[in-house]
Amino acid sequence: MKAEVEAASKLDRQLLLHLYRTLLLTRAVEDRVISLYRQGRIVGGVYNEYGMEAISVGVGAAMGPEDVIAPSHRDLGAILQRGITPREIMSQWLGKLTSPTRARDGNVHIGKLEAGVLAFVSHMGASTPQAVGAALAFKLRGERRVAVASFGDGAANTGYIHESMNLAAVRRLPVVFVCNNNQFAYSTPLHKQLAIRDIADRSAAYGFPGQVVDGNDVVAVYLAAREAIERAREGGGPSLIECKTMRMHGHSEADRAEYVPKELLEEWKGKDPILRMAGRLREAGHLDDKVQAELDAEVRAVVDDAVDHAEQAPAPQGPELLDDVYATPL
Amino acid sequence: MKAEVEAASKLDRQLLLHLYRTLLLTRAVEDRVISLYRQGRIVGGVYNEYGMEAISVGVGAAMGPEDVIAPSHRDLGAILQRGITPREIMSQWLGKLTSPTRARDGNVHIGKLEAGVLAFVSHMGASTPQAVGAALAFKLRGERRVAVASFGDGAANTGYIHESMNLAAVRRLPVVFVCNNNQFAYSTPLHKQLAIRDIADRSAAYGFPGQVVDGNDVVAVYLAAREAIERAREGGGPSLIECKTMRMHGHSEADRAEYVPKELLEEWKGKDPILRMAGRLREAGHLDDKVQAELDAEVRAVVDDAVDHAEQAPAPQGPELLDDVYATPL
Amino acid sequence: MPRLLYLEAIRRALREEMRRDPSVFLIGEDIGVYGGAFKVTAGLVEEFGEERVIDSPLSEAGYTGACAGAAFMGLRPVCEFQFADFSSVAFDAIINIMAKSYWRWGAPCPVTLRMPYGGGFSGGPFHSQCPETWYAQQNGLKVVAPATPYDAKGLLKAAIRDDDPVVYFEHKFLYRRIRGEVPDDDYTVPIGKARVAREGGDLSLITYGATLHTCLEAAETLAAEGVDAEVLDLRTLKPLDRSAILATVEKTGKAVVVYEPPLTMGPGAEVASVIAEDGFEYLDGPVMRVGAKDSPGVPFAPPLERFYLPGVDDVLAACRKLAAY
Amino acid sequence: MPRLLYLEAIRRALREEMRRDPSVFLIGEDIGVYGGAFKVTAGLVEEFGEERVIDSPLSEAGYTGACAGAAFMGLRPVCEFQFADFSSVAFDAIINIMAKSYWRWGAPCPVTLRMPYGGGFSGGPFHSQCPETWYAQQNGLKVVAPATPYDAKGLLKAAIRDDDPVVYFEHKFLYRRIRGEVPDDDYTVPIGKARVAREGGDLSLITYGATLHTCLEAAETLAAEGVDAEVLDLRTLKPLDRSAILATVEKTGKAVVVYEPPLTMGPGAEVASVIAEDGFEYLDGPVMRVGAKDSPGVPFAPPLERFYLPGVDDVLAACRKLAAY
Ligand SMILES: Cc1ncc(C[n+]2csc(CCOP(=O)(O)OP(=O)(O)O)c2C)c(N)n1
Ligand SMILES: Cc1ncc(C[n+]2csc(CCOP(=O)(O)OP(=O)(O)O)c2C)c(N)n1
Ligand SMILES: [Mg+2]
Ligand SMILES: [Mg+2]
Repeated sequence: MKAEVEAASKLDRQLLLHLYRTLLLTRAVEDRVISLYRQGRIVGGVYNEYGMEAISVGVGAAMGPEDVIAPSHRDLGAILQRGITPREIMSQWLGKLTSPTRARDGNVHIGKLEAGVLAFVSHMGASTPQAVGAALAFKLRGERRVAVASFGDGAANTGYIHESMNLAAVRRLPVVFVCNNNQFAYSTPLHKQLAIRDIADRSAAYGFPGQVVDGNDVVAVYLAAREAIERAREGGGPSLIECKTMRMHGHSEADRAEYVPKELLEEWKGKDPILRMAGRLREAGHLDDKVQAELDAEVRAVVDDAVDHAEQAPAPQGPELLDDVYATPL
Repeated sequence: MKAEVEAASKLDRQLLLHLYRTLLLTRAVEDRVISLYRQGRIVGGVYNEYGMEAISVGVGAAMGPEDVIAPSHRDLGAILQRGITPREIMSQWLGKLTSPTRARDGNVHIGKLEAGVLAFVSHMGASTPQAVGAALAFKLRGERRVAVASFGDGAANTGYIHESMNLAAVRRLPVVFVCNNNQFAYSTPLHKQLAIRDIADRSAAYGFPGQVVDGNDVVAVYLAAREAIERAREGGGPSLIECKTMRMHGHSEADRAEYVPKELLEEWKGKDPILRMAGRLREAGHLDDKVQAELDAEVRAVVDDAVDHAEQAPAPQGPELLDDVYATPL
Repeated sequence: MPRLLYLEAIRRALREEMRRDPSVFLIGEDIGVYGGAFKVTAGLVEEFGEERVIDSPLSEAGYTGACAGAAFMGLRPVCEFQFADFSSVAFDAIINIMAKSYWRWGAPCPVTLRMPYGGGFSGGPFHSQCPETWYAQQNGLKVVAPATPYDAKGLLKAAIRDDDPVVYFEHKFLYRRIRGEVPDDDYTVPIGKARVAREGGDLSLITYGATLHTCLEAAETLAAEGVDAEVLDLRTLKPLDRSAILATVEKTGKAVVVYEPPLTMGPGAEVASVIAEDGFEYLDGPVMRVGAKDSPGVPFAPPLERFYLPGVDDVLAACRKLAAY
Repeated sequence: MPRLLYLEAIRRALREEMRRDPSVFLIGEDIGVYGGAFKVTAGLVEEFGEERVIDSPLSEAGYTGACAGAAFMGLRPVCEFQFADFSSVAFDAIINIMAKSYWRWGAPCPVTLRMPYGGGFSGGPFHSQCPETWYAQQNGLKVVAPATPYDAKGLLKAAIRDDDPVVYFEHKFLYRRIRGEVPDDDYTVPIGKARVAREGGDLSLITYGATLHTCLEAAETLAAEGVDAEVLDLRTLKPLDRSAILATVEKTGKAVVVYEPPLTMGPGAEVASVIAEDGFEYLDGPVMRVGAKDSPGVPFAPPLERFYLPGVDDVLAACRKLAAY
């Protein structure tokens, strides 16, 4: 805790409270989606980043306004900071026309060009070359923008990731690779997925820096991401950050995850990123019961509004399906 | 030269002469194919391993009779040692029915199950998972056999290689990855292909050993391959050998390779693997003018016979194309 | 005879073939302890162990390519894609390594590629696709798509025993929705043979997979309207059973081809072409097709997906038009 | 007006578009100093520099996916495959990332995918394929296949300016074999519009790409035999110009669809199906198809490849049969 407090103290109160508030909002959206799911009001399956929120919150906070992210399916915390609203997110879960994908796609497949969020493609690894391509565009045009590619420990083993990292390295592109290592890929534990300890070490295979970060420490993630993003922005090329964490829910909410050892969950429960950040803020005098209550109320109001909005939003009829198929109609 | 002579002295005369003879035969086949090509008698394009023969000869010699190789397009020296005859090889170049692919495929796309040679697929990287799968079969059946996967410095950057190496590592399969780094992938020099010095270092990304070998030293290649193959055979899992060499001809014989710096070629001409091996054998007293002349004559006779055979072999008519489309006909 | 779910029939086939032949093994993601995303392989790792029920790393191109190598060494891999959609990253391995090997260099490649496919459950654009066309266009492959539990078991056993790469399309929507009689014995359904699922004389509905059930339902409604539809279940998409297709058209003179992929360039285009060329003289009307809407993806929200998928009403509309021709 | 090789027309289009629009860049293997395996891009890196003519590492899936990302940021990548065959490893990036993006989340993906394709030069199974079917079945893509130097330039310029992903099939056999008039000016050929390449009243040959020339040659022979064939050059395979197809069949009553991929499930199956459904009443005979032989691969040796490819004789045989119908 000592080192954490010290690292945190380098950041100003406003930023720390922003991180904390975003953690709370992310968790609140997740909690609400899960309860709606249990009520049968969600369309399709539910995926979340329960217990892993520090990663996407920390990374999202470190990004500049013009930067771009190709998120994984567990990156709500980043998406929320890029101007995609809780209303849009809830509309997406409910399959409404007001969602960024206009009900054509669902759940975590959110993208919006103006927000710098490239819509997630289910195929593991397939989002990463898109971030590399965005970085290529930034470099070609001489823009000081950075692309972030986020993916899991399972996705790390796809050919896409290898080709993307190598291409980024050869052309020294401004891209930051963030691997959220949550110890499972669906039911598959790490040791069946790869035979090394740290995925961060793979950066050496391409010739750029890699580092391991405590993925449940939002400040540590933020600081590592900020450094990597700034390096990239200054022409220092790509880097890889591996955030160690644990997937606390099933792969989806339909998955009871009986394959996960109980003790492992117990152990990681104690590392919950939100409780940790709260403790730290209290220690530093930035948080007390009153502020906490205000934040809770604020976050609840935002989520309530988002759900109301989404529930009242129009659902598709059917024939809209064939509108806007081509960007250049014939 | 000292270290080389010492390494060589660990091998017996018969093995050394086998390596040398195979180098000569490989070069002789290449030379003949090139001259036939210039005469317009070859069907399609011509690819060879001119100046790189030590790699495939060394690797092929280290393999056991039951082992399997998924060769690259520059692995004639290995193929020749696996019971695919010069006659078959020449038939392949001339598009005759006596070729292993019965004129359906050509040039370096040679494969034969009984010989443990998996036919090369043009798509760079695509041969490698096949070797991994063969190794998987060996392990599943408890056989003491090893699979060798061979590929170039360009192919190393395909997703197939990443996925193959990782899968082999996770399941500790008996497979040896051999990368022939000849400094070019078609016209693309190494620094546009990857941003690290040694491809061998990539083995650390998967958790198995990797080493760099002088790819123009047939004894060094042989010893490294033998060690890696025996380790795999004993259950020690995969490893990677990077053989540093230089492509001395164009990508194909139609490529004048003007993009290759003249000095680079000059430098590597002095490292010709055949001349080097000859010098070493002479130094050790295994080779003199008489033996050299005998070997030359022997090799020439084999190649003459192969070309005669191939020229007289039947060409396809056309309709055979549709024979044997399915292994289980309907 | 036990009445099994479509999904159970698939599991039976796997278990029986693995017991029969030690060279059969399974590879895919989460197929071991977890039993697969749809629980098709539940219980198999317990019986056959981790060497024969392999949880692969997330690497479809790699493990599909590895299946080819294992098959060349004489094994019979059953390669599972968690969703057929994800086989797009293994497309090269299937069409270039597997499909061409026997023809090209005489190496049989007895791999069964299990493809859970199809829509109807709000899976969205990347979990609902019908990639039959990707594979049915590639010679050297065999492509099957059972519509009933009986065929699901019999075709899977035939696929595993076949010495060629067989792409086996199992429809996710049918997994737990269709129950049928499945003998306990060791039977196979021949690859390449269609089946008349309903006899009729007025027009022919030619289909496969989940839309077989759509067609059978439509046929009942048509019967009430006095139109007697024959329903042909293709069962195999490659090679097509041309003689069965031509026979039903000869009988009825009218054909509607029904399939779940988007209409344009769907697998039924080949069926319609065969009829238009070799069955032309039998025809009493246009060869009609009913497929999904021509959208770039299968949509997520239920109203969109209902609009997208070919339904009983779409089949009825085509049949009524054709019957009145 | 200069008479250019097909290949030169492509290069002109690239150069003109790169001069016109700084957001156009090229990426592929060996396209810079080397000028590409076929020298199509020769001279371009000298003019536009290494940031706009990018020699990629050997990673088709990666750089194709990267093209999508660059396109989302507003660039117009022209993505070269050294041979169309190799796009099989980028299949996922094309059909799942690119084809669905605008429809799915409103992000235009203006990528041009250059596909040197086709056989006829002993390239063997992995350097001669015609993968039109892989892409023409995917909605959201546009697919073009010019047969003349004029169209090669005009369609490439149209493709680069189009805000959708366009798969551009350039036939390798035509590169240096076909010369034709190509205006120096800035013109485009509209995507989605077929062209009557030869007027005729007795039957319609419907084709595209290299087989246009086969059909034109066959039409001359037929003319001498008193059969007046119309030849329709589709130019675009997705979306098909249905009205042009139906118009020529309405005119002649007889159709032969000719294409270079294997017959079964080839792109002409869709053409034949359109005719069999919407042109049925015009038909005076079966809708015939001529394609390559149904072999798993394009064979290497010349006698096999001659047997494999659809030739003038094959087209003539079909036409004579149909004309006599
Ligand atoms: C190419 C591909 N194969 C399979 C899947 C099915 N699938 C979805 S998520 C997942 C596991 C992903 O694991 P990881 O990358 O570690 O991410 P996590 O879910 O743990 O965040 C799998 C196998 C997929 N989406 N894409
Ligand atoms: C997937 C794929 N893309 C492109 C090519 C075309 N191509 C053939 S060989 C080659 C270069 C291969 O370089 P490397 O792997 O270093 O092998 P080398 O030829 O140097 O031995 C290329 C680009 C191919 N065969 N496969
Ligand atoms: Mg994970
Ligand atoms: Mg090389």
